[in-house]
Amino acid sequence: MTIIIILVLGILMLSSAILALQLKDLVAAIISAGVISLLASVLFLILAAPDVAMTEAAIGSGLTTVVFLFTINRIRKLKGDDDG
Amino acid sequence: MVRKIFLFIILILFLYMIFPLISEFKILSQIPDLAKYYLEKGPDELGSANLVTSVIVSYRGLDTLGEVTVLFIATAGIGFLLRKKSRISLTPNRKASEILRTGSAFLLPIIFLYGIFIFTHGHLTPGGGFQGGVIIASGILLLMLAEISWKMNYLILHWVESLSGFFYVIIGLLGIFLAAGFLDNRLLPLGDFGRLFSAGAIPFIYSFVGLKVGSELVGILTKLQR
Amino acid sequence: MVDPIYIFVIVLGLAFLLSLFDKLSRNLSLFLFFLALASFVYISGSWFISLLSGKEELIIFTAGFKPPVSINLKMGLIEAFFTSLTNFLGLLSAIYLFRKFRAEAVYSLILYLMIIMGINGLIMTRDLFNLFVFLEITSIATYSMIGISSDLKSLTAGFKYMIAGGIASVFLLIGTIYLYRSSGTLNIDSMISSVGLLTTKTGIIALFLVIIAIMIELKPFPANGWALDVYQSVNSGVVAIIASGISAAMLFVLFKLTPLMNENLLTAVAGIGLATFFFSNLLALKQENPKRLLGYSSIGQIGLIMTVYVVLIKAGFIRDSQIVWLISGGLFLNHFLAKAGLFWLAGIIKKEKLSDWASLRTSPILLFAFGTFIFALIGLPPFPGFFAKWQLVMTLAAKGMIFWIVIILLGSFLEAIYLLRWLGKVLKREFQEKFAIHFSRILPIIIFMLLILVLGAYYSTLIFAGNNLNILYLPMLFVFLLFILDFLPVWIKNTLTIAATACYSYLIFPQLAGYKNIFGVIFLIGGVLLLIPGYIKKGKRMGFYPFVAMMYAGLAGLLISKTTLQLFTSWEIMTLGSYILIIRGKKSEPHALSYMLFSVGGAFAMLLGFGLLFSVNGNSLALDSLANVSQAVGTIYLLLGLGFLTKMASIGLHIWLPGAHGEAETDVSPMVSAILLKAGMFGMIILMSAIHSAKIGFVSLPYSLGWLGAITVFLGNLMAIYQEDAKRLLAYSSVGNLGYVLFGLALMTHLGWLTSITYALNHFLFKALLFLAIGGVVMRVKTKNMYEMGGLIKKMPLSFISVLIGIIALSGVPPLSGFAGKWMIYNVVLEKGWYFQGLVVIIGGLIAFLYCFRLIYAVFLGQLKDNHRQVKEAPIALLIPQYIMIFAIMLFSVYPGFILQPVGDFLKELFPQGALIWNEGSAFTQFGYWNGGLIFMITGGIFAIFFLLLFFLNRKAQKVKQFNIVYAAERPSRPELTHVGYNFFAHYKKALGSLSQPYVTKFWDTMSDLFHSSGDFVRRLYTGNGQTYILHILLFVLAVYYITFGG
Amino acid sequence: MLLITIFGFALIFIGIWGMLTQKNIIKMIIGFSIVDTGIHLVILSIGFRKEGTAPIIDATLSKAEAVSRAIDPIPSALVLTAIVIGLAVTALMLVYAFKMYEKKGSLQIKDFKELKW
Repeated sequence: MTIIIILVLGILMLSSAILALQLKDLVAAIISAGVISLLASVLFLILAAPDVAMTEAAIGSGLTTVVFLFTINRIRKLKGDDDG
Repeated sequence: MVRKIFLFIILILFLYMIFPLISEFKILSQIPDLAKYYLEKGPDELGSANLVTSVIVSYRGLDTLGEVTVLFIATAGIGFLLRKKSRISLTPNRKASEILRTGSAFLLPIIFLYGIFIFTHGHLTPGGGFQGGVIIASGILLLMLAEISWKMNYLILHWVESLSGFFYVIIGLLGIFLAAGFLDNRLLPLGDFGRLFSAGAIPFIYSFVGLKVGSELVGILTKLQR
Repeated sequence: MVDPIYIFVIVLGLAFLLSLFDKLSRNLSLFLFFLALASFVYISGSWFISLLSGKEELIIFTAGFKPPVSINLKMGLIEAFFTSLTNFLGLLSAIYLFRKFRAEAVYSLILYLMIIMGINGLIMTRDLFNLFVFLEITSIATYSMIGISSDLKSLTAGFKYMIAGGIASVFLLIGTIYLYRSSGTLNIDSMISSVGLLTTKTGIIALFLVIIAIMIELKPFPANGWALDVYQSVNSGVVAIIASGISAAMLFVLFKLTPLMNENLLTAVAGIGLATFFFSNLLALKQENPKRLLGYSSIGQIGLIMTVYVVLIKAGFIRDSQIVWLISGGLFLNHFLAKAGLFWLAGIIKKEKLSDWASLRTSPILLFAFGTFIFALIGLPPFPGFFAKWQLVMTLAAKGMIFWIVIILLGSFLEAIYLLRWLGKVLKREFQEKFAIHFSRILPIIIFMLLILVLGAYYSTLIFAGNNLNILYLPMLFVFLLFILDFLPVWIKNTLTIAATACYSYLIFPQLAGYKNIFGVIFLIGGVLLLIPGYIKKGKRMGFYPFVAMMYAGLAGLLISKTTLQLFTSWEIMTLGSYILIIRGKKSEPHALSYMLFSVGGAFAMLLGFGLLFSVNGNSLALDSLANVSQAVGTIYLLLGLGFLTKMASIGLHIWLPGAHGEAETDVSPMVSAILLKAGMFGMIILMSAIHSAKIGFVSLPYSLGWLGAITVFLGNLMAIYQEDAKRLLAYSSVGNLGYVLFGLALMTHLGWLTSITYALNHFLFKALLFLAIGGVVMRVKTKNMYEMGGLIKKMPLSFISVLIGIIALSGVPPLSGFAGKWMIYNVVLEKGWYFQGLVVIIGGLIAFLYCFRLIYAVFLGQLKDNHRQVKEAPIALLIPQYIMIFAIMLFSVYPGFILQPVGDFLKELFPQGALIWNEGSAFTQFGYWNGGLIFMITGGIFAIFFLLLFFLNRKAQKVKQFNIVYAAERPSRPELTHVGYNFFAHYKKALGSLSQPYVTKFWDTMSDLFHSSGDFVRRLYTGNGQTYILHILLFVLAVYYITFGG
Repeated sequence: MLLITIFGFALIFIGIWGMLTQKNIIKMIIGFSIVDTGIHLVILSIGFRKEGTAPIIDATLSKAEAVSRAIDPIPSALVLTAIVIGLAVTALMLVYAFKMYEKKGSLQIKDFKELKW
């Protein structure tokens, strides 16, 4: 049973990784990369490491994504200034 | 295209190189002696129910101090790199929705309390300073996104960040005088196993770590946002 | 003794609070910052001192548990050494950055402290994962600190650095976790004790990944493009920390992990280091940006240290043994101090081109520091790098690891090329603007300069393999004194130097015997004589006397050396001094460079030769052991000979000479020509008197030397006749003259050697005489071209007499001493039966007439040029030594036995057969006899008769006026065409042209082009694209893995 | 759990592929964070044991049972550290990317070749 869950999660993870690299839209790519961490944190739970799972979920998928988005936001504002 | 094929070959060669790491893989039925030591002696030596916590805070406490430091350096580094006023206009694009604003005002205390719970119970339940810190930071993030007219009090943030870090080091230092070494948590009595105030200094260390990590993460976010 | 854990406590406690303090006052935070840095120096320094005096090393158990349960740190002697150095560097670089820190945000202080703490952690920790944490602390703080100058270049460099560091971390993490899995521990000591567990495939790969990650941090070729960018663009104070501090820490980490490595991995590390050393230096050849150049050099040096350490361990030395630390520690200290100093200098000069560094000349102290660092890097004495390299070569040679020595020396040579090119530009190029000098920026440079000098002194006084250099202490002390007194006017320093040289010769003459007496006369008494012209100079003549003294010190050292180390050290000191003398000439930059490159190349050949000698002769450094060589005789002979012949400028190795001697200052030309060339001869005598015959294959080396000498005579003289430049003519003539010397020695007979040695003394006399006289003329008429002179006999009669005597002695016609040499040569050629070579020599001698008489008629006879009407005789300080030499030549001509007899007596020990038989001032050989006094009188008589005839019969000669020439209604288009001496031997060129083509020059030019262009080609690898650099790293890892483990 | 190790390595490879092929700096950094996640998976999968439980002593795991049932706590501790460090590096890289964009107005890695040879 766990094997199947792991397989499903893993394949989802890999496909979102590929998606994160292939997507043209940066925001979508970043979200997709965040999903990887989220899925990974589920795998951590399966590996009986709740501490790590919590951290990965909070930092890997949460904060890292926010940091990415904030940066993109800054860059876009800069771009907007240049255009204007 | 040629380049991609070339890169692909390189990765294949890498795969071949690390293949034994996978092929020689056996799930450990026997875990290493060192791990056994932690599992067997850890609860009694340090009095923490969460053994990951006892490894993080005490046995490998220097790593954790280093880790907090890395985050601190990153905060300082980001502040340093972004020290010059950038050309960005700081006016918000649009007002946050009413729901988000009231919702976050309502949620904030709960999130904070939860964060504090996590890092004070790090020796008993999963989680600890880092997780608690991140939760607190996410609370403040919510605040930032909601654009509530609550001027973030940077001074408080600053004091919390500086002092929590400082006290963490002080507790570590006290370990030298009151216990067997730097970052030894046994400078306080271990107390009753499984209680909130037990496991020596671990709850205190983790509280400071939590505050420190939380304020550092908030620092990173605000610096990026500004 | 303060527990080193307080370094971390202080940094963290302070760093966390620093921004609060900063809100109170910037001065307070700066004060605390420097206090903290100083306390680290104190903590680590006090540990170093007490550990040196035998205190037990300290293990810090964090959390109060013994390893492997918890992380421990170690403060042993080596840790204390590295932390002391890096903390001191940290303090100094902070002082250097003081003005920046005062202006910048408080973050800069915090980040800086963190870098220093990270370095300390890297050095002290004994836990692999903790190592990773400290590596990240150091790296992240450095990435951030790079932002101190927020221009685009340093930003991109920082980003590339991050990417490379990120990749390295990936390898390190994967490796660490699998090492944990294989060995069950993260503690390095536990891993070492259970190294057997690492023999599984997993263990091997894991270890490989860890090591390769650390290698990447050490910037191996070719995975180091990012590092070069960082070195080039980032603020100098920070780069000094990266290049010296962080590299030191990473090197130490690598050393720490060597006990885990198996033979394969050790070889891989050594190979990577060697390749990095060689290629970095090759690629640097074409570099024009100073900081990037330093980057290449840094990377190369780190590679070298890495190789040396690992190779020594592979050779079976114990890790902590003295020899390993003397060698790798010496190289390391050399690099550490010099590179930090140079990077700091780069921050002061702030120039993007090597030649713009010429503005350094406005600050003598910084110029001195620059020279110190450059010479230290090249590995000249008395710097630690020299002794380390010497010891390295001896040690490796004794272990038979010749391949490593050859590549290391080749790489060092490439490094010398670009460093010397840079130094030359600094010393000679024009500069526009000065630079701002701030005390805080100069202080660190001066401290490191002093430190490297002190270390040099320490290394020189060290009892090195039962051998010490006390023979050089006294003269070098005087050199040092002259550096300090360099602000005095020239006449005081000149008098001081003359007095010191005279005293020193008085001191060492009793120790000399045999042929060494002759060389003592040439080197020391000749040295004094040739210092006298120095009085013509006005002002201070900064940077001249210390180097003259250095050259003399080296020459004197040669005379009294008993061991190969003494000889080699003296040799290098002499080279260093003479290089600076030569480069003082106005147009000397390229010539001094080629002189120095040939010297360094020759010296490396000698070094290898001495290494071989050391290994085949039972690890003996005694110079006498040269006579007992039984193995590798030919190779040793060839290598040492190559070194000595370079200084003798034999054909093929001569191309540096004409420029170097021709362009030198008036009083330097005679020194380098008349004295310095004899050093090479001195070496050849030592070599040939110990090894009488040597063969490589079927080729007899003395026989080849005979041909080499003969051809040198012929071609040297041939090239001299075409010169229009009087000083170059003399320079080329020296090539030919030294050819005689070589030919004589190569004969390996009593008479041959007698000729050679006496000819050497003769050459000293007439060449010094000619250079002084011609130098005086050049000084007065302000041109060196002979066609711009003429008719100077009336203006400078005393100089005319000098030149006349000089050329008679040179061309070997009776009655002067040169003839004695010729006569003996003919005898010995007959005796030996070397007819063909003899013929070439004789023809060469005839050619000498051709250029000799040009010196007379083109310069002194003919029409006086209009602009020379006001010319005065040469200054008295130039004339005095000339007439002393004339007197000596006369004396030697009339009483040749005065010199010939004692030398002959000495030579009887070496060659009992074929000595001259003396009878009442006549010398007999099997072919005839010769009496110097008689010849002098007869020739003098004939001369007098003809002179009187001329005087009486030719009284009515008409004086030719300036315009008494008829040019068929044509005006000469160029002024030189009016000079009859212009291009005088052009018609010979048609016949003999092919012989005087600059084949040799072309050969060396091609060699140089080959290296430069291949370096230029390979460096295009560094495209500047950060992504390509990732690819380089990955390819590097793959290549190393598959080469090391064969897939 | 071999499967998770394999997934971890697969992520690492995808991430490196991304770092090598993506032209956009932000995308390269995404690649880097994918590699990070992959490493965390690999590390943690190393410490797992069959039927292992979390090393937290509570109602379901007594002190005595811990040795025989709980997983190795060390990899967990290491991953925790690695995650935080990863965040720090990623954030710093992003700030660099921003600064570079600010200076040059481009996010293409190939546009930053002022320094070479």
